Parts: sequence; C-alpha cells; structure tokens
Amino acid sequence: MPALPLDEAGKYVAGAYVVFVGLILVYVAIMASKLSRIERELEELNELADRRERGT
Amino acid sequence: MYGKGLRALSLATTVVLTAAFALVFFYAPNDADQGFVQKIFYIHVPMAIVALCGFIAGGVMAIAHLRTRAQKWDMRSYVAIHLSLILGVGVLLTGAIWAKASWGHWWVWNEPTLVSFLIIFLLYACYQPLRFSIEDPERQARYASVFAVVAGAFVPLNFLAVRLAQAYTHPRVLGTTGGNLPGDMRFTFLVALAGMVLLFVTLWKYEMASKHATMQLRALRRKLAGEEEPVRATGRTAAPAATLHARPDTH
Amino acid sequence: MRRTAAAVVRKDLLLELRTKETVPAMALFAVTTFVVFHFGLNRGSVAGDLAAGVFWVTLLFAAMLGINRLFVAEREQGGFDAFLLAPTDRTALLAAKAAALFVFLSVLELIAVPAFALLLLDPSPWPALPGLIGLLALANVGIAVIGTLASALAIQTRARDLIAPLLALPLLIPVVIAAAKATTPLLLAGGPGDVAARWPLILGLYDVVFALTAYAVFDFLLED
Amino acid sequence: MAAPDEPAVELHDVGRDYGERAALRGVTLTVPAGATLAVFGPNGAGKSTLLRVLATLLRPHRGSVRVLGRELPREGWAVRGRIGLLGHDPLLYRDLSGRENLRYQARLFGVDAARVDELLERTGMARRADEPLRTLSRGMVQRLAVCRTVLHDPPLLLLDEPLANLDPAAVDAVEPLIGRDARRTRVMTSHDPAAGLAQADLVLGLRGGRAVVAGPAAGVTEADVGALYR
Repeated sequence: MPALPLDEAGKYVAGAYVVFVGLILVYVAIMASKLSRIERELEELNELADRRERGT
Repeated sequence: MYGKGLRALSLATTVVLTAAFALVFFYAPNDADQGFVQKIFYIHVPMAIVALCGFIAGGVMAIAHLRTRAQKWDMRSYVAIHLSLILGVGVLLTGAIWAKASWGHWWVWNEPTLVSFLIIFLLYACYQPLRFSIEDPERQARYASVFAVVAGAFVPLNFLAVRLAQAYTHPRVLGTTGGNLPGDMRFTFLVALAGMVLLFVTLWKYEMASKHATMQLRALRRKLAGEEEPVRATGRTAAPAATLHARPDTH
Repeated sequence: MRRTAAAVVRKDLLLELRTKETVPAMALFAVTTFVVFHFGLNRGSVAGDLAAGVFWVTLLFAAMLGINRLFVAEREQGGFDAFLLAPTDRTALLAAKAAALFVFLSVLELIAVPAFALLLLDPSPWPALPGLIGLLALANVGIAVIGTLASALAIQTRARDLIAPLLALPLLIPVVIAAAKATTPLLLAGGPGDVAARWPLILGLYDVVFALTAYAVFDFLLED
Repeated sequence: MAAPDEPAVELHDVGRDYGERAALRGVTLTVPAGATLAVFGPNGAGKSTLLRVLATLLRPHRGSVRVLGRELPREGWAVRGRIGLLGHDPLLYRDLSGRENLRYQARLFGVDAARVDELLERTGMARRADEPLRTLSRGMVQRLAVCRTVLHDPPLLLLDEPLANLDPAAVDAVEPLIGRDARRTRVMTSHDPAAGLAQADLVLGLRGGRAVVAGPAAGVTEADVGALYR
C-alpha cells in the first residue's frame, strides 16, 4: 500500500486520537454522574442526621 | 484513602501524555512504508499493552481476593478489569482505523495482536453480565474472582495460539511491537507507553476513591438509619456491594 | 478422591441413560448443523481446511448443549448440597463432571463423524480415522475441562443458558485453532497428508494448562 | 461420637449475612451430646441458615462454631461424614430410583451397600425402591430422604421440620430413625410449639436472626414460643 497522501492519512490519525480523547471524556462524564449521586445521598444523610439530632 | 496521591499522579499523567503527543507529531520521523498513518501506532499499541496488563492485574488481584477474602481486593480487581474494558474499546476502534488506513478495510485478520485482542475483549465482555446476574454479593465477588483468574491465565495463552496460527498462514506484514523500531521512534513509543500506564493508574485510583466513598456513604447510611428506615433500594449493580462483615474501613 | 469422582460419574451416566436428554439432543443438533452447512455453503461436499472447519465448528456448538445441561440436575434437585454434605474432595466434582462430559462428547462423535463422512466429506474418511480419533480425544479433554468450568460458573446465575456459552466459546478458540489446523491435512481431497506435530502438541499443552487452572480455582465455586 | 463431656454443638456470637441483611446475629448456645434442641421462629428468622451453618454448608461470617469437637469452617472436612441434614429439599435425584439414589449416597459416604437395603426395609420402602422418585408420593420421598440422612449413622442430626405434611404411617416409619436417642444429638426446627417442646431438652427462639429465647425446655412455655410469631 503506498503511503496515503498526507491529508487523507491525517484524517485517520486525527480520527484515532479523537477516539482516544473521546473515550477519556466519556469516562470522566460517567465518573461525574457518580459523583453527583454521592452528593445527593450525602445531602439526604445530612437531613437524616439533623432529624435524628432534633430527636423526631 | 485512595485519593491521596491522585493530584500528583494526574499532574504527572498530563505532563507525560502531552510530551508523548508532542514527540509523536513533531519529533518522530514518518515511517518508511507506512508514512503518516503510522502515528496511530503510538496510541494503539500502548493502549493494547496497558489494557492486557490491566486484565492480568485484575486476575492477580482476584487471586488475592480468593485467598484473603478481603472485599477490597474484589473491588480493586473489578475496577482494574472495568478500566481495561474501556481501554479495550479504544484499542479496537483505533485498530480498526489503522487497518482502514493501512490496508483499506476496517478489519483485518492477518494482524495477530488485533485478532487476539478481539477474542480477549469478547471474553471479558462477559465479566459485567456474570456479576450482574448473581444476587448474593459475596457469591458474586467470589465467582467474579474465579472468572478473573481463569481469564487472566487465558490472555497469554490466547496470544500464543493466535500468533502461531497466523504465523503459518501469512507472515506478519509489520512488526508492531516496539522492539525493532529505530532509536527516535522507539523513544517516542516508550514515552507514549509511560503516559498510558500513568493514565491507567490515575483512573484506577480515581475510580477506587469514588467506589470507596460510596461504600463509606452506605455504611454511614446504615449507621444513621439503623433498621427502621428501609435502606433505599440501590438497585442491583455489577459493582462490588458492601457486605456487613467486610467493614469498609478494614484495609 | 477417585472413589468420589467415580461415584459421581457413575451417577451422571446412569442419569443420562434414564433421562436421555443430553446426548441425543447433541447428536441431532450436530447432524442438523451439517445439513444447514450444506445449504449454507451450497456445496455437495467439502475437503481440506473447509471440511475441518465445518466439522469442528459443528462439534463445538453441539458441545454447548452438553455444557448447558451439565449442572442442571445438581442445581434443581439439590445435588450440590448432597455432594457437599458428604466427606468428599470438592475438586472430585470437577474431575467427575469433566469425565462425564468427555463421555458425552465421545458418544456424540460416534454419531457425528459417520454422519459428516456420509453427508459432506469428499475424501473417504477411513485413512484419516486413526489420526482423527487421536485429535478428537485431545480436543474432548479441552472442551470437557473448559466446559465444566464455564458451566459451574454459569449455573448459579439467572441467565445461565446465555452465560455458559459466552464464557466457554472464547476460551475454546485456541482448541478450535489447533484442532482445525491439525485436521486439515487429514481431510485433503487427495488423501491424508502428514499432520504437523506442532498442533497436537499445542492442543495437549493447552489442555494441561487449563486443567491445572481449573483445578486451582474450582473449589472456590462451591464454598458458600 | 464427640468426647462424652465435649458438647456436640457450641456457638458463640455467630453471625451470617446475606448481602446487607444479617440472617443470623450474635447467636450463642451450647447443646450437650445426646440432647435435643428445638428451634422456633417465623419464616426468615434464620432457622434454615442456622442449620446450614451447622451442616458446614455455610461459613459463619462472625463468631465461632464448634461441632462435634471440631471448629468450623476450618475443620469442616472432619465432621462432614458425621452430620445428617434433613431439609425441605430431599436432595435426591427425581429421575433415579430410591435404591440408585441411596447407593450413590452410600458410595459418597463410603458406606457399605447392605446398609441401603436395611434402611429401605426399615422404612417400608423396599417394595417401591426401584421406581423413579418422580412417581412416588411426598411421604415416600420423605422416607427416602430420612434414609439418606441416617445412612452413615451420624452422631448429629439436623432436622428442618422433619415430620411436616407426613401421613401417620410415614411418621411411624421414620420415628425410630430420627426420634429421641441418647446416642444422637438433634437440632430440630418446627412450627408446632406443643410437639416441639415435648421432644426438646433445650429451646432456641429466633426472630430477625437474633436469639430471643434460649435455654432449657423446662423454663419455656408454649406462650413464650407463640410470642415469637406475633
């Protein structure tokens, strides 16, 4: 296979690197959603602790 | 606990990765016959190597889990395999792109590393469904570890078998391991590999910190809520769940 | 250990004789698959590597039926508890179930090989038979060990009929590679060539490594 | 047989979980050799879990368990041949006959085949011993299950509602094998306070995995047992 002309080869190389970066971003997004779930649960627990404190 | 070294690690990862990219595009010369397309090599192969090592690491941690029954080893093994699977998707995609660029179609059977990686990926794709379909958390952890050990042993075997099968039908078109690369390309490859390893370790610690936090949270909820409040059904997950007797703080 | 394993194998063979639910199904499945291959490939007969491929793929998928049924009686009729209550060595169950599966596969091949020769195989099977039998024995060991492990892993899950094949097939690919490569010269149109010694060796090695791995991890599947 | 003074069963603060729910919580009790312990409690109170832990089928997550002088789960292998478990599931293969099932069990336990025929005779199952289990009635299958339980003459019997839904004829047939016997220690669960208390030397009341009633049968009345179920 003769070396692809630069612009066409560039397309593929760029594609590969975009896939790599994209994968990491998807991963960060998943972790972000997990973080927000933790945040929500912590709020709930805080309320629970307050209620427990007020002895209700 | 896991979050401790995270800041320094993520800094090191970004530095090394950006250095690697810079080297790839501005320092390493174009390959003689492959030309510019060969640049994909610097990302595809390190990802494959790190993913495979991640699978094997998952197997080793599974052995530790089976021996010590400590729940933290199951979590570590789960996260290692989970991450390797995500990297595996990257390996297959970049592999396909590389095949399209070099040989004109999206999948080639004459590249043994790519073929055996697909087989290993198909095997590990059963890891999550296997975990998800076992209810009792302790049995789930134990069965997942047995799977991880067996699949970990399979990784090198599979590579051997496919490489042998390929070697006798059509000789390898291009050596993809870093071994026979000229000096400057080899250096770039090693930097890229180091960057990928750092990335894996960082993400692993990151996810371990997050999972550990969730476990602490659930323990706190149990302490606060006691028995009266029904623990909000967290739904079934393939992820390792807290079990009473393995208190999260036992490290 | 041998006494227990012998007892379990004897029970499994007796159970199979009584219920006749596994081996007949595997044999029928294999013969039907040959017919499907005939129409799929729309060729009257096959030889060489195509013959080896058709033969081994059919055997592999017929074996999946046996793997799915392997622990069902234990799971549904308390066989696991009955076994664990007795003073038995846990890995004896692995050895026994693998031996039972080996027997089922051998009986399957007694039917599948003649059917294959009759329906699809171009060259006459007789000269290839001795070599083929040796290969079948080696491959059966691999399929039996990996099948038993995959079945034991899957039996406790809800989606067991899906999980067992998904676990076993990737693990069996090296067996298929080595077996098909070794069988190809045997089924050449012009009569059997010599089999490269490399492939049976690889098959044997793979069997040994997997038997050891299975032996090491099997107990953990039964501990509760 | 455990050493005469060594208690057959000794539990100390035993706990066992199922995921995040504790099936057994802090159970402590001692059963001297030859005695009978009756275990009461609503469904899900942990009765079956307790029996499976004693039978070495479940590992305890907390606390210590000693059965027939051996510590579980480390020395489980040593007691496995000396415990008989009779649960709701007969643990027999439906498609095999009574004789074939018991022959298989005899080979697993290393017991001589003559014992199988003797037990079939004693439980009145000799005539129908060669028919597949799926053609037999519930009572007959339970008789065969009792044969399986006492096949290796175990010094410790774990019985999960052994006489539930059995016709009188079946009860008479199995009574001599699993009834009170100085040589044998028994841990028996049941829902019938009267029958249970009558046979018991000791009583254990389980509720939510906790031992709420524990002690000699003398001090326990049917009312105490009834309270468990409210």
